[in-house]
Order: sequence, then C-alpha cells, then structure tokens
Amino acid sequence: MIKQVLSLVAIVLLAALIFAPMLINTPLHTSLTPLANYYATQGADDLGAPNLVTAIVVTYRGLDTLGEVTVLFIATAGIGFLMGKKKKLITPKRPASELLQNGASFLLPIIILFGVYIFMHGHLTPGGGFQGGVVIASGILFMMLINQDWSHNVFLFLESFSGFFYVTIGALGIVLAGGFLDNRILPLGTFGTIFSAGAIPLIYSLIGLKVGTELVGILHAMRGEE
Amino acid sequence: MLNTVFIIILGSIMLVAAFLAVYIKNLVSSVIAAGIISLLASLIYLLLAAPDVAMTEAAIGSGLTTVVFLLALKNIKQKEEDTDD
Amino acid sequence: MNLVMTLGFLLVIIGLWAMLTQKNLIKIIIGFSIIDTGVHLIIVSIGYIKGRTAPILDASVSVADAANKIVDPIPSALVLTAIVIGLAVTALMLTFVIKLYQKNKSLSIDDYQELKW
Amino acid sequence: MVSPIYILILSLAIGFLLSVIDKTNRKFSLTAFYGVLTFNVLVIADWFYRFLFLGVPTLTINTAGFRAPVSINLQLGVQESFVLLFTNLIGLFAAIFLYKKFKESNISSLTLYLILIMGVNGLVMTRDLFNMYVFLEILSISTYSLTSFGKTGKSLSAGFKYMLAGVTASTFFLLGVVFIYYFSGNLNIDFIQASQFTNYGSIALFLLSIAIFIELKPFPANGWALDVYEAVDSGIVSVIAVVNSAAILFLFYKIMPILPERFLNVFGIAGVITFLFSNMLALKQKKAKRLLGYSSIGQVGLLVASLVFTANAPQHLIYLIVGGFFINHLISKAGLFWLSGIVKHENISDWNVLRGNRSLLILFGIFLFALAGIPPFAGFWAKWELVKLLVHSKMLFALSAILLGSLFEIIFLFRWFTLTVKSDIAATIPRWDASKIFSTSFLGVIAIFFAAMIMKVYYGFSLIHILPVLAVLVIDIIDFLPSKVKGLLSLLAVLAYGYYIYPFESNIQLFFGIIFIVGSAVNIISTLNRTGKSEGFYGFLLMMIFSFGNLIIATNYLEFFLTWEFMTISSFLLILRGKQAQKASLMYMIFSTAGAYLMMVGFAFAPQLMGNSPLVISLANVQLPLISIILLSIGFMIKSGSLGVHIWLPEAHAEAEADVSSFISAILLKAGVFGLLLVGISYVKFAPSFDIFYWVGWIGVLTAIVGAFLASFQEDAKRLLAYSSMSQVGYIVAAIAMVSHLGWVSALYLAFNHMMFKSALFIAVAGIYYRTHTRNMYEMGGLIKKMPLSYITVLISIIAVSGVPPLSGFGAKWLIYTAFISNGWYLQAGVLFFASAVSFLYLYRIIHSIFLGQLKYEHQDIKEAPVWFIIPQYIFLGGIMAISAFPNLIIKPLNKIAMHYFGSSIRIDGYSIFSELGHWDGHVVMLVTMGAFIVPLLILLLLVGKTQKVKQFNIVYAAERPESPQTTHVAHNMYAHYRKALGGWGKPRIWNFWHSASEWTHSLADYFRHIYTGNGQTYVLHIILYVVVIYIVMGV
Repeated sequence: MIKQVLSLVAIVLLAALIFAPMLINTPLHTSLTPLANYYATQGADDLGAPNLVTAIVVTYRGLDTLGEVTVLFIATAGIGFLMGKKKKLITPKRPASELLQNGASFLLPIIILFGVYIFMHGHLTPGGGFQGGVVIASGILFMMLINQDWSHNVFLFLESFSGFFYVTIGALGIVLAGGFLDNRILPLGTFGTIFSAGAIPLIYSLIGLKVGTELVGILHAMRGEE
Repeated sequence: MLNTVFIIILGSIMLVAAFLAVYIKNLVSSVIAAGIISLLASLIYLLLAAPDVAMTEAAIGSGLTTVVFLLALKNIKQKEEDTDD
Repeated sequence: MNLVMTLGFLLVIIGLWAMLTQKNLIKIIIGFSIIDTGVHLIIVSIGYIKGRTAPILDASVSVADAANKIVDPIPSALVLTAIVIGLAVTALMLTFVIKLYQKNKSLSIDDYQELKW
Repeated sequence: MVSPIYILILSLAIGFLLSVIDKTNRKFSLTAFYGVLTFNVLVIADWFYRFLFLGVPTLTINTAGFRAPVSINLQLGVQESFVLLFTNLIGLFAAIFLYKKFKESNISSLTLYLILIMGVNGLVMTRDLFNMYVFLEILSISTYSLTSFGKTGKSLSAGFKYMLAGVTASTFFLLGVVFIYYFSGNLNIDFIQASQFTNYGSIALFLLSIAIFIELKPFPANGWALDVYEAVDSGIVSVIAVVNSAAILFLFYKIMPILPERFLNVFGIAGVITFLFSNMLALKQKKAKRLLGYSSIGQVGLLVASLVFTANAPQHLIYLIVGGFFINHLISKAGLFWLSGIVKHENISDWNVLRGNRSLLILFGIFLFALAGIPPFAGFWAKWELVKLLVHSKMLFALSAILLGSLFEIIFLFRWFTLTVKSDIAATIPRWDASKIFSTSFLGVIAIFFAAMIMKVYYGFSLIHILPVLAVLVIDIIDFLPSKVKGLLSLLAVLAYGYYIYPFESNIQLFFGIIFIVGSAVNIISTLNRTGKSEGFYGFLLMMIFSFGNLIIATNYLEFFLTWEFMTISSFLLILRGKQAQKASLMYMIFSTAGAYLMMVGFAFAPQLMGNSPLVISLANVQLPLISIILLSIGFMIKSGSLGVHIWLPEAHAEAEADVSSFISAILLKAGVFGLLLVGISYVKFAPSFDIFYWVGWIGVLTAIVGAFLASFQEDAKRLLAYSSMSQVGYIVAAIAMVSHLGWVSALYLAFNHMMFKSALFIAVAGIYYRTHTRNMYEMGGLIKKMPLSYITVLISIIAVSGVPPLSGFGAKWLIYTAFISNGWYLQAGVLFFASAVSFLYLYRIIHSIFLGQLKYEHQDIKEAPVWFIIPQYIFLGGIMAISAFPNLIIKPLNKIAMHYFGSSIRIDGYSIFSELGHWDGHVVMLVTMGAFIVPLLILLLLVGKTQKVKQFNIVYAAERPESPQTTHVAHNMYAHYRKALGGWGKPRIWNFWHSASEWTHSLADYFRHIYTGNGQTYVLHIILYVVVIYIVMGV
C-alpha cells in the first residue's frame, strides 16, 4: 500500500514538475531548425534521395542506423543465448490443413516481393529497410504458424552476410568517397528514379534483409521448444 | 482543424486502450490493447506528415511487438501446461 | 499546447504507473511498451510543423521550396531508430520473463527478491 | 596508423559473421574474437602514444563524408584514447579470463561480448547525442544478455531488474535528447555547447544528465546494480563494473560542458553521498561480490565527484586526481572481481583459500591496498591531491564526507584482508585456472607499473623515497633464503642505509636517526632467533625501518606523508603476523588511517614550504594555522597512543609477534613523538593565539596516569608493557607540549631512555615467552633461577623506567618535573608525580610475578632465553648504564638541540646539570647508589642460609579444588583492591565509547541497506523518486 502511495506521489511529482513545464514551453516549431533546413535544401544535391528521412537514416545518420541494426542483432543473439539450445522440434500433433499450406506457399513469394519493393523504393517513397524487413519477417512468420519449418541456417547466413556487406559497403565509403557509410560510392544517377541516390538503395536493401532475418531470428528463438 | 478533431478522438481511444492494457486481467487482451495503442499512434503519425514513422510503427510497434508478446505468452502457457501434466 | 505531445506524456505516465504498480511481469513490460509509444509520439510531435507535408521531394514539393513545405525530417529519422530499439528491448525483456518463469513458475515480481541488501 | 573507425567496422563485420565462422570450427571463431579485441587495443595504444608523446592533434572522424552537425562525427583525443586504452585492455583481459567459458558456451556469448566492447568504443568516441543513445543501448542490451552467462536463477532476476532500471534511464535519456534538439536545433554536443538555452531548455539538459547519472548508480537509486554485481559471473561483472562504468562515466564527462554549473555541483554532492553511503553500507556485507559491488558504486561516485570538483583545476591535477582514481578503480576492481572468480567462494571469510597460493595472495593484497588508496598505488596520490584541492576551494563538507567514506572503505577492505590472512583454512582449495590467473596477474603488474610511473615521472621521487617499497620487492625475490641469512642481510642493509642518510642537516635529525636506525638495528638482532624462512617478514620489517629513517629526511609534506603511510602499512602487516592478531591489526589500521586522514587535511591547510631542507628545519619558519596544528597533533597523538585514541595500542603490542612488539613499542611510538615535535617546531615561533598545546599537555599527563593504572591491572606481561609505553609516551607528549627548552630536553631524554629500556623489556619478555609459551604472569614465577640474564635486564630496565636513582630514568624524571615547575604547570606536575607512584605498582608486579616467588612445576626444565634475545638486551642495558653514569653523553647534545630553538635554561658543569631549581649529578648519584646497593647485597648473601621450598599449589582445600587454580596465585588480579577503589573510573570507558561508535555505525548501515528490498519495481520507484528529488534540489 505504501508503495502504491509512493508511486503515485512519484508520478504526480514527475508529471507536475518536469513533464508539465516541458509540455507548456514547447510550442510547435513554425520553421525548420537550421540543421533540418540544410537537409531540406541541400539533401537532394548531396545524396540524390527524394525521401529525406531515408537520406538521413541511411547516410547522414548512417552510424545510428548501423547501430540500430546492431541493437536488433545483439537482441537476437541475446535472446538466442538466453533461450539456449533448442530441443529437436517435435512433429506437430495436428498438421496444418492442405489449403493453408498451399495458400501460404503461394502467398509467401508475393509477401517477400512486396517487402523487397518497399526497401528498394526506400529512397523514393515512405518506407524502407525496416518496414520491408518486417514485411519479409511477417511472411516467414506466416510459414512458421503453419509449422512449415525452414532450415534456420539459411536465415543465419543471410543475416550474417547482409550485415557483413552492409559494413563493408560502409567501409568502402572511406576508401572511395568522403567517409564511413557515404552513399556516393555509386553515381547519384537521375533524381527520383529507382537506380539513383548512390548506394542508398543497396544499403537499404541490405538493411532490410538484415532486419528481416534478425526479426525472424527473434521470432524463431522466442518460439521456444515445441 | 480536422486534424485536431481526429487526434482528439484517436487520443481518447488510445488512453482508454492504455487503461485497459494496464487493468485487464487477461494478459492476451491486455497485449492486444497495447497493440491497438501503437496502431492508432501510427495513424497519428500519418496526420503529422511522418509516413515513414507511421509505416514503421504499424509494422514493428503494433505488429511485431504484439506477435512477440503473444509468442512469449504462448511459451509461458506451454510451461504451465507442462507442469500441469 | 501541443496535443500529440500531451497525449505522449499521458501515455508515458500511464505506462510508468503500470511499471510501478503492476505485479505481473508481463504487465510491467506492457507498461514499458506504452511508455515507449508515448515517447515516440512526443518525438514526432517535436518535428511537426503545422500545415506542412512529409519530407519527401516529389512533384508537389520541389527542391527549391522544400524548406517551407516539409516538416522536420530529423525527429522522424530518430524515431525510426527508437522504434526498432524498443522492439529489441521488449523482446529481450520478454525472454527474461520466459526464462524466469521456467525457473520459478511465477510471473509476480514479488517472487524475485532473493537478492537484497 | 589505423583510423579508430575501423575498430567499429571490424568488430561489427566479425561480430556479424561470427556465428557463420563458428559453423566451421570454434577455434576459428575464438581466433577471430580475440584477434579483434587485440586489434582494438593496438589501434588505441598507437593513437594514445601519438597523442601523448608526438603531440598529434585530436582526431575528428566525419562519417558519411559530411562535417558535423550534418552527419555524426567521432572524436579521438588524448582523453578518449586514455579511457579506451584501459577499457579495451581490461575488456581483452576479461575475455582471456573467460576463455574457458567462451570455449564451451554458445557462440552468441562471443558475439555479444565483442559488440559490447564495440559499443564502449563508439560510446566514448561519438560526439552526437542520439548516437550516444544508440551506443548506450548497444552496450546495455549486450550487457543485459550477458548477465545470464552463469544461467542461474539469481542472475536472471538480477538481469531483469537491471533491464527495468536501464529502460527507465534510457527513456529519460531519449526524452532529454529530443528536447535538447527542440531547444538547440542540434544533436552534436560541440554545437549544442555553443547555443544558448532558455530556462526550459535546462529541463531537457536535466533529463539527459540525470539519465546518465542513474546509469552511474547513485545512492540510493542503485539496488539493481548491487544485485547484478552479486549474481552475475565474475568475468562479466568485472566488465560491467569497470568497462561499462568507465564508458558511461566518460559520457558524463562529455556532456559536462553543456550542463549549467549548479547541475554539476549537485551531481558532485550526489557523488560524494554515494561514496559515503556505499562504503558505509558495505560495512555489513559478508558476500564478497556484493561487497565489491558496494565498493564499485562508491568508487564511481567518488569519480563523479572528483570530475566535478576538479573542473576548474589545472590540467595536470585533473589527470592526476581523476585519472588516478580511474586507473585505480579499473585495475583493483577488475582484479578483485577476477579473484572472486578464481576463489569461487561467496563469503569473504572463505577467501582464506587464497593462502594456498602465495602469488594470488600477493595479488589480492595489491588490489586491496590499491583500492584502499594505500601508497604507492594510484589512488593514494589522487586522494592526496583531491584533499588539497578541496581544502583550497573550501569544500569542507565534501572533504569530510569523502574522508569518512574512505575510512569506512578501509574498515571493510582491511577486515576482509585480515580475515583472509588470519582465519583458519576451512574451505577447500578450488582448482586454479591458468587463463584466469594470467589475466589477474597482468593487472597486478599494471598496478605496480602505474604506481612507479606516478612516483617517478609525476613527482620525481628519488630512489631513497621508494626504498621502503623496493625493500619489499627485493626481499620477496630472495624470500627462499633461510631467515637467519635474511636477518643478517637486513641488519647490514639497515646499517648501510643509516650510513647513507647519516650526514644530517641538524642535530635533532641525528638524535631521531639514532633512535630509529640504531635502535632498529639492535632490535633486528632479536629477530635472528627465528627459524625457518619467515616468509614476508623481513621485507616489511625493512620497509618499516626505512620509513622511520625517511621520516627524518623528508623535505616536504608529501614525502613525509608518503613515508608515514609506508610506515603504517608495513607495521600493520608486521602486527598482522601475530597468531591472534586479526582484530588487533585491524584496529591498528583503522586508527592509523583515521589519524593519517587528519594529518592529510592538516598538511593541506599548511602553507607551502620554501626551500628544500628537511621538515625539522623548514617548519621552524612556517606559521601553521590553528586547524593544521590541531589536526596534525591529533594525527600524531593517535600514533603515539594518547588517551582517548589509545585503544589500538595494547592490542597491537600484545598480539604482535614477540620480536615485533619491541619495534612497535620502542620505535614506532617515537614516530608519533617525532611528528608532534615537528608541529612544536613551528609552534615555538608562531604559537597560535589559542594555546592548543596546553591541552595537548593535559592529554599527555592524563595518558601518563591512566596508562599507568591500566598497566597495573594487566595479567598479560606484554599488555602490561604496552600500557606502560602508553604511559611513558604520555610523559613525552606532555613534555613536548610545554614548548620550552627544559621541556624538550626532558622529552627527548625520555624518548631515548624509553627506546632503550622498553626494547630491552620487550625482548626479555619475548625470550620468556619463547621458553614458557605464555604471556600471563600468573602462570610464571620463580624464573630468576632459570633465566638470570633476563632477570637482570628486567630489573635494570624497570629501575630505569621508575625513575629511581641511580639510573637514567631518575635524570629524566628530575628534568621533567623541573620543566613542569619552571613552566608553571604545577597541577600537571602533581598528576605526573602521582603517575610515577602508580607506575611502581606495575613495575613491581612484573618483576615479582615473573621472576620471584615459586617456580612452576612445568617450568622445571626451562632454560635461559636464546642468545639472540640476550645480545640486544645487553646492548641496551649497556646504553642505559652508560647514560646513567655519564649523563652528559646525552644531556649535552640534547641541550644543544633544544638551544637551537629556545636558548638554554640549564647549565652543565662537569657531570652536574644545573637548572633554576637545583642540580643533578648523575655520576655521583650513580656511585653513591651503587655503593648503597652493593653493601646490603653482600650482607644479605652472607647472612641468608638455606630456605625451605614449598610447592606452589601445595595448599590443602576442604575437599574441593578451586575452579580456576590461577585465582590462588598471588599475582593474579594483583591490584583488585585498587581497581575497587577506583570505582567507576576503573571501567573501560574509552573502549566502550569506540565499541559503541562502531556498533552504532554498523547498525545504521544495516538499517539503511534495508532500502534494497530486492524488488525490481521498488528499484524503479527509487529511480523516479531520485530524479524528482534531484530535480527539486537543483532548482531546474
């Protein structure tokens, strides 16, 4: 009981003393900050990507994104580490219906294609590596639900190598362009077309692949023993 | 103006969902309620002209997170059954 | 007054309340995920500028007048990262709960006080 | 010259591939893993070298081909490379420590570990706030996952609590970052620093900084961290406590420039509070790893505080203080955690298994002493400079809290140490693991390397100041030799050392040189009786003796204090060698440390010394402020066992080994006297308006009388002599406090006299103990026939003590009464006179109970003490006789010494000494008294016939035996009636006082630590409340 009261006191104080003044004193901005203004005016010239969020995520703040992919990666590793070795999967008592199985094998390529589309167009339209990766992961999840198990090793290799190439392409930026994760190792191309914006589509695809396989890894590990 | 109305409506639903998520006894319902908060949040992101965030929140925040929760619950349920046996 | 930010802070408070008062480990994690959603709302609201469009340069937004037409892309970029990290943390916490449950068959946080003082 | 960005690139590339590599062979993945960790160290070491020695400017690495703030940039300068060098190095060695586990465990553990170290590198180098958040998450998530390395239920729940606290802090961090972006339009700290914040922007800064601060585990919002420290595998926990903490601390350092000053001050105070309370709470802790956890948290608090407090200090001081504490914490904490992984016992009392392995025991000592801030390790210098800095910036509250916290630290660390060294081995010895021992030893070497670097490079100490430590090292190398050889070598070394320092600049140095060096040299002879190897004995003995000598040649406060600490630690280790000395040595260490801290503050308040002459000379021209005089006097009086702070003295004297007690009593106590005299030297010219020495004089007088009374009630011969020393030194203190010519002559005379007769007495008792194996006097008796040589020593010595003519003590007493009376201290003189009378009681007792009366049955076949004990006794006896018969030998030089400060008040004419109150001619007194003695003795011998012998317990009881036969011995509880007469005054009030102070502190600690309920939710609540409280205190 005393804990409840203290919790209430703590939260009320936190809200009243810290959150409330912040809320009151941060009206909406009416113009871009100088930094955002730079991205808005120079971003297209610099990187050739119409989607500025993508430009920031993949290149300007590419180190963040690499870090974020790493976070997901170590979360996957950590979950795998915690859950420990899997016991042999027992064949399900009740196999999924034939209709569902067939439907799934029909749908899966479409889902994956859709995912690839999202991350390939990340520099042009909303969405990109993360979103596409999730779409792919959900496709695989679908397969898992109907107990059609894939060899996990495939994902493991995909995950490892997409990550490895991501870093390698980033390092190429140091050698061929201005710095780590610079997308201008490839020509910027025609603004607004799919093969433009230098290495952004390539990097975002690798990110998508990496995120997707990592998410599969998480789901796979958390499913635990059957 | 329309935005404001939308946000107020969505926000109210989200707050209700949040209370439900905290106080519903059934864990699965609670997880679903939390997922609804995220889903509605992604709508708000659309209104705030952040489609990238909206897609991500919908896919990861509401979609995958909910799945992960449900997987965990399933895992725990299974253990419960194992011990019952 | 910023409506979305208010909503975000309210969600943070509700989530925090859940984290502090709910005994069930899963509920505590749900509390965290509500906080997370709230924080994301706050971040996006910081980048919003009234009446502007998404930071994507296309037919309607030319490079020349982008600075006056788009919202701040930086918070959006940050939130993308934050959302993924949030998922990673949530999944890891849930894994801890699964393992804890395997060992002790309890979901109550009060049953995990063997280390103290 | 490899760009440090490749650390991140290579770690990630290999990290991503590791699970694939592992599919082929674990050997490959292990090679890649250790290869990357080594690569990190080499790259950073290369850069560190460039920055430090080649003056290469700070390196900025822009990512994505754009400059900050458009893109994220990394920075590597001398500070970053310093922190990274250590974190990577400890990371590598922790990995080596964990080699066996890594070999067998899931490949994910290698990946997680590699990425963790990568996260540390990124966190330290990045200049972008949000990027810091990302790296912080990388660091945290890999750490959370690794907490389950041991896979025990405990580590799981600890890991979960860790996560709860971690995500709470991250939330605040993230909020802080985005609001800082809102207010400044920037995420790069270099640009944020330039932009102006409105008042509300400071809330954003608050959120950011408090999040980092919570990650640094401030008291009391740190329960989660303690659980992690306790439950997680020792290899991993060393990384959490050391590597992670260092990175987050550096994060705090990075954001310091953007924080308002009032924030920093509050954080500084919060750091001090954390240090104080963590160390206090650790007092009640019995589990080794949790104890180390408390200590880690405290150290990090101290680091935060010193970062804040040194913000405006000169650069070299920041490096010395913060860098010193930093290195010290890293090395000693990692080392101790690794030892805990080697020992594998939870309870600190089971750590005595270390005694099965000498090198591990030495490592344990190194880490523990380093942590405790014992010289020569880095923490000592940092503490010394920090104290000076705090005194100069008048932060006395923080200073007292830090010193009190350090004292608590000393208590629990040394309790642990003494328990390990002394308690009986009960636990089994675990099997040692080579990779673990390799890593741990490496750290020990690093600790010593840094100690040497600081001493040589930073302070430029010459060899002579380091000699005490070198002695330990050298003797350690030749420790396989038999003890007699080492003893002779030591004797030669002491003589050579004495010869080396001999040309003194002043006579007073010569005088103390004789007491310290010649006295020690003679005392060493008694140690030649040792058989076997006496491992570790001579090293510390030499260390102590060299320290004595270095005290008198010290030319500045630091040299003096350093030497003082060497003396303390070496004497502590010598006392600890006694069989039952665990409690005694601990008490000695605690009191000595408290005294040392007071001295340290006293020196910090003292004005800078000019010139390069020894303290005894230069202090004469320095006006010490009153606070310095008070603190220094208390510090020195603790060492000399003055009343109120004397309780360590009897224990230490009694429990030390027989041949060590004489050193402690006869020589060590004189170090306190020497120190007090140093204060007195300044006092002569610059007596403060408040005459503090008047009260010091009273303390001396009271010490003399109380010591005498306490001595009379002892059953234990060594304890009796100990209290006698206390009483005698009381006289000396009182005499010094007079600050007059005659006072000082008598003080020095007494000091010299006491050195000789107390050495002789302790060595005599040592010889007796060697034969009888008991120190209880009622178990002896009649030894005069068996040990006549020892008897003569004791007889002559006690005559010398008592001040009965004809021996030297009489001269001393005569001088001191003369001094008191001419100084107008009549009442004090009266009390002292009474004390002299009381001292007869114990002196009579010692000769009567041991040598006279009936010989015990079990002592029928006893022999005289070994020759090694007899030789030094008779050298001292010779000295006593010489200065008794020819007092001028000593009075004249002493007169000259004192004249240097005062001008003379006595006249020496032939063998007579004239004062305004009369004169004394030791020569004549000697002749007359000898005659008066010898004549009755001859008569006695002629007249006395055969006496009848009766067996001691030949008493008939009414069919029953007394329950404890010793009560029938006349010497048992001899002065019970006096004790009764004293009434309430006979109770051990002072002992009770200290005892209850200790009890009270411990129960307070016990009370406070109950806030750590073990409930993860409560810990989160603590964090939220802490945030609110700090917010209110800061007045954001």
